[in-house]
Amino acid sequence: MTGHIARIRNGRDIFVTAAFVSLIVLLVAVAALTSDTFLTQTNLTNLLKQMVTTGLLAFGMLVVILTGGIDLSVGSIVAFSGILTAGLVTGLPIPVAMLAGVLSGVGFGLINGVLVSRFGLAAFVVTLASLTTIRGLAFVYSEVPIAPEDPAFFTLGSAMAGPIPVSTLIMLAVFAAGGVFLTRTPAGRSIVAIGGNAETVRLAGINVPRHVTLAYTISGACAGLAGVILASRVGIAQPSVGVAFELDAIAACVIGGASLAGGRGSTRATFGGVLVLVLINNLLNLYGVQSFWQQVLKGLIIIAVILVQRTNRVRG
Amino acid sequence: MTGHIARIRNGRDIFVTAAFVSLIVLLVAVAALTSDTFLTQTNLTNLLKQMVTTGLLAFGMLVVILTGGIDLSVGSIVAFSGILTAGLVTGLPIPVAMLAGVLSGVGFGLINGVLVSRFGLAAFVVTLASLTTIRGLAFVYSEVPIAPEDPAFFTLGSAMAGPIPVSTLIMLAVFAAGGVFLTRTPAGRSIVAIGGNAETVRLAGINVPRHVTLAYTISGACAGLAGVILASRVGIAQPSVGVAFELDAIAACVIGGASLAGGRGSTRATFGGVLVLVLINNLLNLYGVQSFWQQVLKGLIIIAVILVQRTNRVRG
Amino acid sequence: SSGPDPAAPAASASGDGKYTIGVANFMLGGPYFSGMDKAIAAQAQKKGNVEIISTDANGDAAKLASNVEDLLSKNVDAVIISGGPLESAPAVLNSIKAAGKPVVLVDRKFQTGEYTSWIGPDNEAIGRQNGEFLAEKLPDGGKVGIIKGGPADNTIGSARTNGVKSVLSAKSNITLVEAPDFGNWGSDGGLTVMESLLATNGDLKAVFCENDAMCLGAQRAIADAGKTDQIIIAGVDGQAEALKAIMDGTNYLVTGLNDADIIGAMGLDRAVEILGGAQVEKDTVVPSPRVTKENAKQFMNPDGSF
Amino acid sequence: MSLELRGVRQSYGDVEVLHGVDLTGRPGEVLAVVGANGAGKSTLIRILAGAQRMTSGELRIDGERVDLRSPHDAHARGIRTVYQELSIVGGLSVTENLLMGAFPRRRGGLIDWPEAHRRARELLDGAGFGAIDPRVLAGRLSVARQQMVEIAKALAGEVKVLVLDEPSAVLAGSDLESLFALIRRLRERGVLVVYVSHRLAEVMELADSIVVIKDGLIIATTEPAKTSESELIGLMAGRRLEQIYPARREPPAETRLEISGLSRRGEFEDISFELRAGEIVGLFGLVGSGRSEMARCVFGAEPATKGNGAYRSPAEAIAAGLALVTEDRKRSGLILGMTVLDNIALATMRENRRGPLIDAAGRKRRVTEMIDRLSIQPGRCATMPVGSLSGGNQQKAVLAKWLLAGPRVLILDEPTRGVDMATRVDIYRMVDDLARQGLAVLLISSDLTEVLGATDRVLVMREGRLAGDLRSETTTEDEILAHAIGQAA
Ligand SMILES: Nc1ncnc2c1ncn2[C@@H]1O[C@H](COP(=O)(O)OP(=O)(O)OP(=O)(O)O)[C@@H](O)[C@H]1O
Ligand SMILES: Nc1ncnc2c1ncn2[C@@H]1O[C@H](COP(=O)(O)OP(=O)(O)OP(=O)(O)O)[C@@H](O)[C@H]1O
Ligand SMILES: O[C@@H]1[C@H](O)[C@H](O)CO[C@H]1O
Ligand SMILES: [Mg+2]
Ligand SMILES: [Mg+2]
Repeated sequence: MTGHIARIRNGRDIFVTAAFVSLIVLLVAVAALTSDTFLTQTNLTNLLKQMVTTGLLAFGMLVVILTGGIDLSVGSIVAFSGILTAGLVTGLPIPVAMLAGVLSGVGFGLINGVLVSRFGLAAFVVTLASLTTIRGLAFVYSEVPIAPEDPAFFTLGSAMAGPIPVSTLIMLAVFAAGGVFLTRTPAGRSIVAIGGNAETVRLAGINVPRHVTLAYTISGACAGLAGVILASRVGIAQPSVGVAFELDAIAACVIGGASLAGGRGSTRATFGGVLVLVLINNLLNLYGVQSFWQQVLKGLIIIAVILVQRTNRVRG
Repeated sequence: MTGHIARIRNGRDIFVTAAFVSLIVLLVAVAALTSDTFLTQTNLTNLLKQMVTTGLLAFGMLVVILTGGIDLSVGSIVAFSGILTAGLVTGLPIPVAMLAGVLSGVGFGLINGVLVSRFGLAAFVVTLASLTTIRGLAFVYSEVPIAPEDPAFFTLGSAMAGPIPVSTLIMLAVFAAGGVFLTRTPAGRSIVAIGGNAETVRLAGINVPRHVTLAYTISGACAGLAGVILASRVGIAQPSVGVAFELDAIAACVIGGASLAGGRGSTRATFGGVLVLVLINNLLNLYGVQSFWQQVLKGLIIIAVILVQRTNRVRG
Repeated sequence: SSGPDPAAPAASASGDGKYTIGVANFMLGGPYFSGMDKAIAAQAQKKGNVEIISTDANGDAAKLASNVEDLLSKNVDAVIISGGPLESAPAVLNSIKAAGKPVVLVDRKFQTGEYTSWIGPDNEAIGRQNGEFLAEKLPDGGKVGIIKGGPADNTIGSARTNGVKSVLSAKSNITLVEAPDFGNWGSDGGLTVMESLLATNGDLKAVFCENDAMCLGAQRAIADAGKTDQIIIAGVDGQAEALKAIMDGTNYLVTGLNDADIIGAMGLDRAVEILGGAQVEKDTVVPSPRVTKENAKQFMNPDGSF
Repeated sequence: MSLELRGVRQSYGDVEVLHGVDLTGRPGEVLAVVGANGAGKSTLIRILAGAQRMTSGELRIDGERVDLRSPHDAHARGIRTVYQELSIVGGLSVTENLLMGAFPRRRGGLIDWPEAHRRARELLDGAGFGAIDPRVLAGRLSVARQQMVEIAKALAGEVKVLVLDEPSAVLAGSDLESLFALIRRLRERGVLVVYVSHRLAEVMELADSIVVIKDGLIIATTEPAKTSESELIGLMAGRRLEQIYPARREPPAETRLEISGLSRRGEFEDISFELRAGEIVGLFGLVGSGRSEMARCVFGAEPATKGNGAYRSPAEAIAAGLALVTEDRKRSGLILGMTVLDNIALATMRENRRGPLIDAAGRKRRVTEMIDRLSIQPGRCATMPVGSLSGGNQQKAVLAKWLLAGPRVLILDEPTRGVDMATRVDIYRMVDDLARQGLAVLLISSDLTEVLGATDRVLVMREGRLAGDLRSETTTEDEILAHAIGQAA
């Protein structure tokens, strides 16, 4: 009577992952076969570096999306944390300045979280409003780009650990720790559960607003970290960076199968989503596709990817 | 036993509207009392013109949001329809070219709708992808801006009907017709109902995919119209216009109390949301607030507005 | 060219000897544009009798139109438009004309529509100048990368690139490589585009970016790839950080001056002159001297906002 | 009109859940379908409603073979369905819910609202549910009222077959009687009523014929006169159920929960009672009498406006040893998309940790033990989404979650709603075991028989106030009901 259900459920997760992994493998294979450059050390390093920002933002976004929310403010936080860090570097030791950058993200995330969870405001508008406000604050802090003199400022963004950029390792560590957090800690499970049914969670004696706030704080922290890394990588912090970064982050989550209604999504699949996006960009560049044709194709490929994802989910 | 439940529906609507109307009245009063310029004919005309784009996009967005979806592609459609119209003006009579612009919006909306409703893809990613693709197509159509020579091209965007801009009248007509559509036609009610519970609507024998498609098509049509009016207003069509327009449109809906989960939202309140946004911008300008501080304040005011909205809803 | 003209103050429209000048920025969110806005305000301050009302359309063309109408409703004496990435706004220019006010364009010369006066760079010339510099520096030829700001409807950028190309494509030993994607005029974009460019063309000898901000990002990418000694950099603008890099003797060798401070100040002066009844030149091309290690110091303005 | 199913098979994916069902219904007949949770009743009904196309087999209407392609098809042929799951759109008015897809229009195509409200009024009155105001937002109605709207909705237009999937699960008292009266009127008009219910008493009272479905096959067709409740239960469960309600326990011991003067504005007033260890106390009342609200308030889910004894938050209540199994498991008992494991472990996540991490192995062991102890089916369901279990097993999963927390006071709000008889008996037995181990149990129920049979004491609420406190051994169903409707001597 119920045997088939077991299969459907287990089947579903496995199928999605399998289809998804094959999709990524396919992309990589196509890339490797059709472009001489793809497998070069430089290009692979590029790929690894280019996934850092989207990766960090996507993980934070996933946590928020799991609660059934959304965080549109991450791009502005990237800008603020970067410019703050660069501004503080003149007076403070670099690690302290960088910590301050990350903490500014934590602070903004906290405010987003409190507004959403304690005041019961719609996440979309709260974070849209804070997108605007934080962007304004970044410009108020400094209208002009800030380029710290000390070359040590570049280290975080450009140092390599063997063939792998340190910043990529940090992003991977965030994903690994995040995976453990979401699947193996009470707080992480609570966050996932809240997106599934907040009332049930509340009645289980779990403090829902606190966990929702935590989710936004994590997203803010990830954005803060991304901002610091980006500023260090570029060597110059600009108040204007990060516009529309939230869109790629959200896209990565959804391509990875996360549901914007909350309660469904995995770190691994989200990481896959990040990979897909970065690969698409990389491929279109390697082929030298003209910028606006890149846009045309990128949109079409994303649709194709989620169509494949969906077909497999239904079949499985 | 049921007395207290009775007519809460009508009551609630009135309460929200009352709080909301007082908010708008308050904004207007503050503006009128603190700025000499606010009540001048020129400024009021200006206000009326400023609300056209956001207004048109917000109405289309509302229809989509009511189904529980979202349309991120409207800004790109604005760009495409504008450049297409300007491009066609050389060969075709202006009204025909403009119609073509609107129809391009209809076409894109139709595609969005089919992808969402027939293929069951997540609206956020579908329209995010089409945002990218349509933007690319606008550039493919013309990399350079197109400025039609014929001054008649400017008419739609600059003509006045007495003290009121024609473009504003068009927008108001869309809202009026849209209000009737959503509250008084079976198709409109079906769209609202779908956002409430699509399965129930399906079981009632209503074609859900068709209505969802219709919603996106309406949004596309509004965006197409907005693009034509914008090009006419500025006198030139540029493939890069309209970036992030979707955000204000969504904000207007939510400020007006629409639920992004679908099924709740009204044209009147959405129009109020548009008014609030436009008033905020106008006031900050009249006070000569510096641009970046404007952004800071705009976000904060939006949060304040939805806090007021929420408090009243809870009380009401 | 016509430099600033401290001519005797003329009677203002309001008759109190004071002018109000409206500034319509299309998009302040970029160092060049906010620098321009500040420079205009600073110059007005210097004049003493000019009040500035500055607006920002945040990249929305319709809002620019409204802002201009706002300014007209405040009865400003003249309008300065810093049009940024906007290519033109004929209807807006029409409404200013209808109000009988002069309009001065700074930086961006609108393609269509009537304006009173324009002050800005000759972008094609800046490009050519960069091209010539690179040709000098690469006597043995080699690959030259080009990083564009985008989007495709941006004529300022394409004029610069065309200028570079017109010189370098004539050199048989030089190969041009245009990056397929845009750097969006920012350092972060310059960095990623350069990274991709290096992956496909590791043997570049030089790179030209349509502005300094992108060059600064590209410079980091080149440094990260360990190719600082191999690739030289040429930019446009004279952004403070770029001037510094040039002065410091890095591989950032040249930029074509396109100083927001200068253009902004001149724009304000021009508006005041017009209000004073002076007959002015319609289009004023601000010279764009080639800035290298030798002369960079003299363009470094510690009080400048760009 | 007569309806005939021949050899109906239904598969979901590669699993068949109906294995060739034959069924005949005649005009003017009440045909009851009974069976355990997951037997296939709702599947059968979805097929009749055109909401699900059968994998193979045929449907004949008045002897003629028809193919129902959509709910619309079924509707057009006069087949109307009230589904097991409430499908009201809360954000729309009752009128709109009633007339969805069939609005009266004026010239020009616009909806004629006054006429629509009038028709809605007519429908409600016709169904005997005149107390419902058609202009109200449907979401504002109690679950019972929403169910009545659903039923009225099915009656729009010409009805030849009315299919009701557990319509009475959320109804009680006079509401239930209105429904029975309606069904009898329809039968007299020659309508075929297909009626699914787990409440065998009402099946015996209403039905003309009864079919028993088990594991996707019809295993018996009978009539009330020729069978008994216990025989039906035996057929459904595949085993004999000797006794439904366990025997009485020892007298209760110390007080575990003491509530005094508890009030919450607009919902209930001045409630005082106590629960003792080892005691099962029933709480009866008509739907809407405020029982659930009171229980939620005691548990700290909603603040009280006055009175003592209630907790300030669920966390505090849980820490004090309370557990609340809410009446609506979908809305507040389960996270349907998460696994059985996650759901059962939800309330005890913090207690079972190794350092900062959840003790995964220990958790799995404890949950598996609980699955075995409550015999949640299928037995190895820990990693399945809880939403894929049948209703009764979902209910057990909620129970398991709370039992894992080791409560001292257990509040059960309608724990047997929609649960088949065999599973109910399991639940009664379990609750009884718990009481024997010293738990205090408050059992909220709208089922009089259950309230009387499974408890030691019965509290009765009426319009938000406590209206009676009766000993189960000495009271009667009539006496309890009299207190509930305010006609106690
Ligand atoms: N959409 C579906 N996909 C897969 N299996 C399903 C689906 N719907 C129902 N089933 C399975 O079909 C079987 C019959 O389910 P059905 O809902 O018809 O039972 P029921 O007799 O109505 O039970 P209950 O008394 O609990 O309502 C169950 O094993 C159920 O899990
Ligand atoms: N959504 C609602 N809005 C307003 N009042 C409501 C709502 N739901 C219930 N009520 C009112 O609250 C009171 C108690 O509600 P409720 O129906 O839950 O009581 P109950 O005795 O637990 O009945 P049930 O058996 O349905 O759980 C009633 O007066 C009811 O009319
Ligand atoms: O001329 C300016 C600058 O070069 C700037 O860097 C980008 O925008 C252009 O309009
Ligand atoms: Mg069922
Ligand atoms: Mg209840």
